[in-house]
Amino acid sequence: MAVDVRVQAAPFDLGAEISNFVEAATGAGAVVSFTGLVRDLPDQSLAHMEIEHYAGMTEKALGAIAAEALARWPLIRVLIIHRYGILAPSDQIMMVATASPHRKAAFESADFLMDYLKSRAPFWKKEACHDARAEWVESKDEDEAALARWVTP
Amino acid sequence: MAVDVRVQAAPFDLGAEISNFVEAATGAGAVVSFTGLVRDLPDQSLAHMEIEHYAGMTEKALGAIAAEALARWPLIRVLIIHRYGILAPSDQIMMVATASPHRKAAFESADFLMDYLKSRAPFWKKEACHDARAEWVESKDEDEAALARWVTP
Amino acid sequence: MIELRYFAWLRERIGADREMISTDAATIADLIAELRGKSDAHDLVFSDLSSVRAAVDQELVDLDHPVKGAHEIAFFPPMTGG
Amino acid sequence: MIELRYFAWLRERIGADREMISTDAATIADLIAELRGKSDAHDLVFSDLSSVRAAVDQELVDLDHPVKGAHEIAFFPPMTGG
Repeated sequence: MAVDVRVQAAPFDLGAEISNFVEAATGAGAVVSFTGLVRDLPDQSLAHMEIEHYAGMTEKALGAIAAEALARWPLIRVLIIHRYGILAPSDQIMMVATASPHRKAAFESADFLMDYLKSRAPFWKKEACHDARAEWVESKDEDEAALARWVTP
Repeated sequence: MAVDVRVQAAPFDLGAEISNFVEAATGAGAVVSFTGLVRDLPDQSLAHMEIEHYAGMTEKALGAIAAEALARWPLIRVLIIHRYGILAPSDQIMMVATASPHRKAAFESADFLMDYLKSRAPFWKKEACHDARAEWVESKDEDEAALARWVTP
Repeated sequence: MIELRYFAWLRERIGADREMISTDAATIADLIAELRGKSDAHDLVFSDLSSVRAAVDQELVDLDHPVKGAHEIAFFPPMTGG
Repeated sequence: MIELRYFAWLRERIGADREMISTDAATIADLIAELRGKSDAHDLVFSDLSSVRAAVDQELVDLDHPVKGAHEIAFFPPMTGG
């Protein structure tokens, strides 16, 4: 299947996912992967990150974003895995991978997937600190601005 | 070690490399990998690809390109593996990986590494066909042009 | 009846992740104006519309989107995935 | 004495991957002009300089780079890594 979208609480095996992805990308000359990790706070105060999502809409939104990438670039395969629930610092939050005959298409489409996923897929992150404070992560104006890069004039 | 550059005839285990890379990228929020694969020719005539390189200069050139990336972006780790010798269609030719606190830096630096590596590291590809014809792959003007993207004005 | 869904800090401040309503509101903006009258918490979460996003039947929409025909309307802050 | 190195199709056409020379050429371009006189093969590989790159002691250089002090000079086509 050209598009594989998974939304799950469980960890994923990044190495195995990428190996399998490349293995099945017949005809690809270029594979790009992006992996997002839970970053600790500057003062090392992060106890864990909690990711809430809108079950049902999430899968639809990610599927639509992947379909848009397939329509724009010559892609052989697209993989998106995004976790929700409680994650510890350094845990893998999500990954995308794209396979194309061409390097530029693989890079651009992975970058595109990340920009769209960040502002258009219904996930919300909350950072819980060791002292029991917890704050919702605020979206950045630059994330919304990043989408403008992909609007074809 | 922040920079890991390997030039080798042997295959590499992409999944294991990426897992290990992420594992050791303490403080990273974003990891981008690029993998280059041997693509068959349009008429499926490719028997194998042979990659020649300039031993000694190759390692220096890749090390210099990685150092330049580290100087330009806030990177935690950089990995470059490039093979030489005889490779079959679908074989993995090379990979780069970058780890950064920030998504944009991870994407841009991986893209930069690929652009420079393509035109500045002394590798030459020869495509050997089933009918015993063999042709050196020609460089593309667009590869040289791609470097202009990274010249800071 | 329409099912409303709340996520992230909207959910926390309203103190519920869903509620059923019936409404004659024409647009999502009209519905929000109506909801603000329901409680202080509702009034608070909808006081700054720049930090509220809406989805109708799991599709992201603008605030001038019609309510008519909707089965599920969700309100949430700007998304922070990835 | 300077060791010359040839790679890819330059190596194949010249029929050797290295040769030792002594030269008074000032620049790489001068050295190339000198080398073209050595054989038809040399003349051929250096006939289109747009498809020749040079490295002095394993550093890529322009064709106006000086020869003096060089231990190893390599000639090869534009690179096609990645």
